[in-house]
Amino acid sequence: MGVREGRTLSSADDERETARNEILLEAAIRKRYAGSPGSSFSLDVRFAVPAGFTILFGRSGAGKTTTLEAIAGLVKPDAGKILLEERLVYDSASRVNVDVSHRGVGYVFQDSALFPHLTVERNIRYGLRGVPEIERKKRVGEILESFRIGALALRLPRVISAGERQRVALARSLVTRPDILLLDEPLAALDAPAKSRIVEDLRAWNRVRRIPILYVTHSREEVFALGERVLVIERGRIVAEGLPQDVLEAPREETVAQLAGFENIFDARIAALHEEAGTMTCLLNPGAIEIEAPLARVETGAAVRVGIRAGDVLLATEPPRGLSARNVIEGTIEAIEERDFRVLARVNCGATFAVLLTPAARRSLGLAAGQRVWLIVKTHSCHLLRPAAQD
Amino acid sequence: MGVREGRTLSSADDERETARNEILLEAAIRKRYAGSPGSSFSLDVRFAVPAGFTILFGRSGAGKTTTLEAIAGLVKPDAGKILLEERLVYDSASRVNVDVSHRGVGYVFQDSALFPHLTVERNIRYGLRGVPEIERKKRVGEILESFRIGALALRLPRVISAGERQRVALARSLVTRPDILLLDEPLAALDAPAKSRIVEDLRAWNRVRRIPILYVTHSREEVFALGERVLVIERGRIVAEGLPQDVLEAPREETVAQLAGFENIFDARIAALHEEAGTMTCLLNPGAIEIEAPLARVETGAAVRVGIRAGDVLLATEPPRGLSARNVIEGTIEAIEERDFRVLARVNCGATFAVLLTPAARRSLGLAAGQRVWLIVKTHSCHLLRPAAQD
Amino acid sequence: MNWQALELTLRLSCLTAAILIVLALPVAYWVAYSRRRWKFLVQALASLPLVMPPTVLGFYVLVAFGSSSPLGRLWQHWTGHTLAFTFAGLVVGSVFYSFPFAVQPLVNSFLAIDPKLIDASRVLGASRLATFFRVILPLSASGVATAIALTFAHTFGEFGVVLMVGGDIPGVTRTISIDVFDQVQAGNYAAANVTSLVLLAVSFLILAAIYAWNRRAWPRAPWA
Amino acid sequence: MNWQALELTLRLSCLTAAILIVLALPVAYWVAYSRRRWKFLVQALASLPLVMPPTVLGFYVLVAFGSSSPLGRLWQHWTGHTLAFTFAGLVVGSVFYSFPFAVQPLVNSFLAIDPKLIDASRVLGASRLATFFRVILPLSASGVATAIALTFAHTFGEFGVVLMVGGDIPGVTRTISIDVFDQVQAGNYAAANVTSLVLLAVSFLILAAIYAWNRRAWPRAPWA
Amino acid sequence: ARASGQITIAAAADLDGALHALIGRFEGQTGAEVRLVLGSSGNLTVQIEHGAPFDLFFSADVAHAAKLERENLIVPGSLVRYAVGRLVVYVPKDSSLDFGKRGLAALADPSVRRIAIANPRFAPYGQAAVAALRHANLYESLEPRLVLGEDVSQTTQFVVSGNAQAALTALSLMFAPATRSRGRYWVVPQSDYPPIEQAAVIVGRSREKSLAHKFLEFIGTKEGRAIFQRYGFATPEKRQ
Ligand SMILES: Nc1ncnc2c1ncn2[C@@H]1O[C@H](COP(=O)(O)OP(=O)(O)OP(=O)(O)O)[C@@H](O)[C@H]1O
Ligand SMILES: Nc1ncnc2c1ncn2[C@@H]1O[C@H](COP(=O)(O)OP(=O)(O)OP(=O)(O)O)[C@@H](O)[C@H]1O
Ligand SMILES: [Mg+2]
Ligand SMILES: [Mg+2]
Repeated sequence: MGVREGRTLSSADDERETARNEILLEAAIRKRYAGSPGSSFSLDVRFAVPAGFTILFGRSGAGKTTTLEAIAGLVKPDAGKILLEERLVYDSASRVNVDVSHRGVGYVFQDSALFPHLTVERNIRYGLRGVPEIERKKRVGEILESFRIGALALRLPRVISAGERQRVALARSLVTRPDILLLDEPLAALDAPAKSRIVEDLRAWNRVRRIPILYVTHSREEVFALGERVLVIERGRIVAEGLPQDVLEAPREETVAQLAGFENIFDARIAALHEEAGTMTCLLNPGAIEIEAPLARVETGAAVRVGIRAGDVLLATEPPRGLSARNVIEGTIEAIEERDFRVLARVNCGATFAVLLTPAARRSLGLAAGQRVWLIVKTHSCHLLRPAAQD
Repeated sequence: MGVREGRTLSSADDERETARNEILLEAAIRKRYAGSPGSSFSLDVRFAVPAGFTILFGRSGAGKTTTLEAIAGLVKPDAGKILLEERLVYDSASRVNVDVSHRGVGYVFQDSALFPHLTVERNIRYGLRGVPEIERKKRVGEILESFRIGALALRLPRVISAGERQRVALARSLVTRPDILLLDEPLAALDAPAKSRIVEDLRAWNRVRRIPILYVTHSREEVFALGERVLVIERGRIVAEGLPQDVLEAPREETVAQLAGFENIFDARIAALHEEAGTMTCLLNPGAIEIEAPLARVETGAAVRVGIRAGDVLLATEPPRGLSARNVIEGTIEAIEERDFRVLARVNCGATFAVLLTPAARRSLGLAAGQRVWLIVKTHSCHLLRPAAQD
Repeated sequence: MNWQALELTLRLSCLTAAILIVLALPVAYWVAYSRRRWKFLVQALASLPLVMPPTVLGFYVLVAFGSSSPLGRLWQHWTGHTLAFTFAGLVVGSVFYSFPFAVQPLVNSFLAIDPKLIDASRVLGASRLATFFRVILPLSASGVATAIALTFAHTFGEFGVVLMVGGDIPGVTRTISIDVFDQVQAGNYAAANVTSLVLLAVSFLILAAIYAWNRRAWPRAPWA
Repeated sequence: MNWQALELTLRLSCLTAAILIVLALPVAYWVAYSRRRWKFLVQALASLPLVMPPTVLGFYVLVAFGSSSPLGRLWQHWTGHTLAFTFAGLVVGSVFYSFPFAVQPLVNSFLAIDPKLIDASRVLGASRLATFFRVILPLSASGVATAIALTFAHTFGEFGVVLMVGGDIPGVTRTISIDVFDQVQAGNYAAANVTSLVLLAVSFLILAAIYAWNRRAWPRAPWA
Repeated sequence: ARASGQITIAAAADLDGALHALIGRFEGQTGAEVRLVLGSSGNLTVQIEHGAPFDLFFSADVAHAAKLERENLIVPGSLVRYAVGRLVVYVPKDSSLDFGKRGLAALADPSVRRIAIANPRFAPYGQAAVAALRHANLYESLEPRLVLGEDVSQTTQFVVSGNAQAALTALSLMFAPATRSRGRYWVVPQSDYPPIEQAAVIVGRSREKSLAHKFLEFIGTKEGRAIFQRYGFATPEKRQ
């Protein structure tokens, strides 16, 4: 404790570096939900979390909530071990199982789980039992203010909106200053301005506190806005782990690729390996397109899948000259549409590529369907993917 | 009814055109939530909805859920009138108030509200009471399949994940083939792939059905993916209405602008009006930057606010030549960061501009902080905004 | 051991519990979902049969059913005998007396149901009645079980009303509770003990069955 | 009108209801939240006092209190007199007899609480006990009200056990229910009617107050 | 069998033993079937007033029978005094009280903390008990120790269960095995209290009046009286 208090006095950047290396949450969890009709589900994860934001990212039903519940002590794992700040809170081997209320965990549930009989203010005060009244008043007042829910203070949860409830739930957890924070899609019901305000608050808050925050989300925007690290979970297993850009921009797993929005995923066959150049040639789809990708441990002739982000594809209206990019593919715009300030063009080059542009670029190039264009893809934008598990 | 059945046989595009003009839901609703401690809330909206998707967009607590509940008949308005397919279902003047169960409304609640004592399959069958068993089996089977929840068919809602619950709730409403569909953030708990799959399903489904779908969301992506029309609601009032691109890309209201993600909003003063050119000159911020904007009904010297989308700003590393764009502003890159496959640059030109780029563009231009750049903003990308109501 | 009395008592208890559930469901529904401000008065009224000493209550029921009351005479006119001193009379008296135990658990269960679920059912086109049978009632399983268990047990052990209204006629109105009472009165403690044990055993089995069934009904508790 | 008996009865009923709530809360908590598979047996057991005819139950209580039982001798050793024929004895007998009415409504209310709320409380650092008092109990208001109303009313009208255990001593054990019973036995129907009316009126007021209080407790119903 | 009708007898609880014996004999002799319903005289009277299907009513006193007669609910002239109850003091087996020597005064012993009597407000044995205590000049001093039972059975149970140290109750109850095994009794002299006369009537609504008459006649026979005597009743004095 003393160490962490001291650390808040040092400069934020220094601190982040040291904190990065200090693992504050370590978990190995196995849990099986069997016996339910239909398929059964089994969770088997092992990960370490330093101070700061760690995003738990994965599709619906992947086991994110179950993981958080096990850490909080709400669900008992079948086997495993959980350490919070070097304190053993669960260990199936030595039969340690620290009670939920003593784990010092802040938890925001996927449904807000506010106490229906208490006003918003009393909900927020709930966890401040031992805190002196003056301090308590101050903390509650501050958080009501910063989450813009002061006007709701005397209302019951029943008569506020869903987004308001979510803010109250988040405030209720934060106000207790937990040692670790588990957030299960805490902003799913919030609009963009409210979301970014709260995200900003959370970041600022954690710059001072430096506790580990495990944050579940589906939203890629939130991953990049918050995430210092990402854990990708799929069917109960951690399938990728690392910095957001490493994990989501260069995914090895096709499922991660889908989650991360690899709009272009092609079946491919390795045509040649160029050891000296560090590249290899892949034939996409029926063999119509030849692509240079970074060299990988595969055999010539192997069937692979290649993912390319739509945003990594450059588009030109004339054949480009004097470019470093090895892959230039000619094609025709099949369709072009604007979506959420981004322009998505579908270009047929034998296979159909999705290409992402800014509206400004579209206008300056005067792009329209039917137009002849050239796609430019850098070698390092081509990602070899392991095939997805059967769905 | 006969008319709609016949329509499904005509070509999808023709049909969309005719349906556009046919208003299938008309509502004027006044409702006041008074007496609650803190501020009170009053809703006063009037709108008409044709077949197809209409997005109800607005920040948390704006009154979206209340609006849907009034249409469904779950909340009784204080005054107003609601017509569904030319049938009067509520009218305070003539004291008409058709019972919920007879309004033919499909409603997906913000929290899924599944029946906890029924399996997933029985939840979905719930609304199919009068349907013959063979038909019922078929429909339930189809929707289980298309929402990928077949494996959960025999489970109770308690033992499935939040995203799974949301899919079941959506399936339960759709399977009854309602005459109007009210969806309150039905995809908030879903990951991107599941979301886009279901969005695709919904669009396909509605191409055949052509019923009005009122869809509440905070997500701009969903607005553009689904919306044929958008209603923006703010503090209980409809503040904007129209096509997604018109409303969200050329917003008149600053709140809409914020919701729509106008990253650049500046205080400005009108310096000159150029009637013949259809433009006017605005001085942004302390007067450091001069901008040409489309002519509007304002006086010279008036204080206004100007919004520019980050995606509309072009960035060049050399002073551009021979361009139609009137606004070219020189500046320095303060910061540049990648977020969710988009590159956000902050450029200081006296005021700070946010500029959105593709990662590919960033790389090809070799952009980095400290670099000298030129911003290019088309006249029609500058939007005059009414100031936001006090928050 | 008077098996005839036991059989009679079982018949009475089951019949009473069955009738009470049917009667109490609409009353409880009204109490739970009505918006009247004075409904708490109805709740209090529905509890009143409890506060009368059973024999006194039995006395008034007897007066109401007897040959000198209009009701009693009407019944006599139809059936040829008074309602008092018949099995039907016992049923009526027991139903009246155990009424509060049936209503209140149901009211509580109804109130505990998330109103959103009722909304969901109505929006899916279900009428109020269908919603009641398909959502409210299944979700009130524990209230129904409690109502059945309490009314069953209460009628099983009921004594004062039955004694007054029934008149202790063997095979017609002599229930097991009266039988064991008679045995105690006569100083046959050994016989009374045997009867009491059988009585306890039988009701224990039935109550356990009711609660076990309830446990099997969809479990809402965290451990299930 | 025997006001002394009325006052005695009120005292007895309030005390019994108060004791029962205190006793029933932990039992109901256990029944609601235990993971034992056999807990339905405990539930059935807790309902058993109901199935015994009250006078017979009273007789057994009397035997258990008497000088030939260990319990009776222990009590006599401490206090110098038997538990029977004292106000304390009445309280014990009534508590035992009305036990089922206190437990079951509480169990139902506890089970109706969303387990997520209990999790939320625990995660916020509240102990099991604090969670019980700050979340479970307030959310069980209607169960508590029902438990109080039923035990109060049941004790108010209780007769068989009181008659057996109390010995009808004026000012000590002669409750209003015994008083009105005596009046009926003695053929003083007019006096019995007056007493019955007062009894009904007083209990109606108290029950109405309980239910009105419950209505004011946070309303969960859709109309509130 | 010589099936010849069925009657239902409603009788005060203290007649349990005696009537069982009588009915056994009567059924054997006539082939009729007799059902016996026991209860307190007060309850049974109320029930007869409201149409209970009883043929005969054996009250534990004369008053209740006379009340029914006044209300014209009985067969005129059918009221007979069939027995006289006897009051006893019943104490636990290990009691050291010596009634033989000291009579009722033995109850004044401080070891007797509770004395059970039937409720004198309506129970004839209760009234007799009060009279006997007054006669012995004990009522004033013992009143604080009195506890009241609803009827003689309950009064007896107070002693059987060990809660009262003495009970003034009916001799007719002293023949049940449990009562006998747990205590002993002393018969209070008949001169100490007014006689507890008990009367029977034929209910006016009876459909088996002749059989009911036959039963009443049977208890008046020598055999009937002997049975009553055996169960602790005195024979009523003839008075007309
Ligand atoms: N109590 C339970 N019993 C059986 N299966 C369960 C239980 N709880 C969850 N599951 C299953 O385990 C899987 C993982 O559930 P979990 O709630 O952890 O998913 P999630 O990743 O949080 O999904 P979402 O994003 O939809 O909330 C799901 O397939 C779910 O159906
Ligand atoms: N029953 C009620 N009584 C009083 N106020 C209410 C009630 N229901 C909602 N409100 C208030 O009315 C406003 C609008 O609520 P509503 O639920 O319609 O918002 P919303 O637009 O759906 O928000 P969100 O996106 O957060 O779900 C909110 O400020 C809320 O606090
Ligand atoms: Mg989840
Ligand atoms: Mg809402």
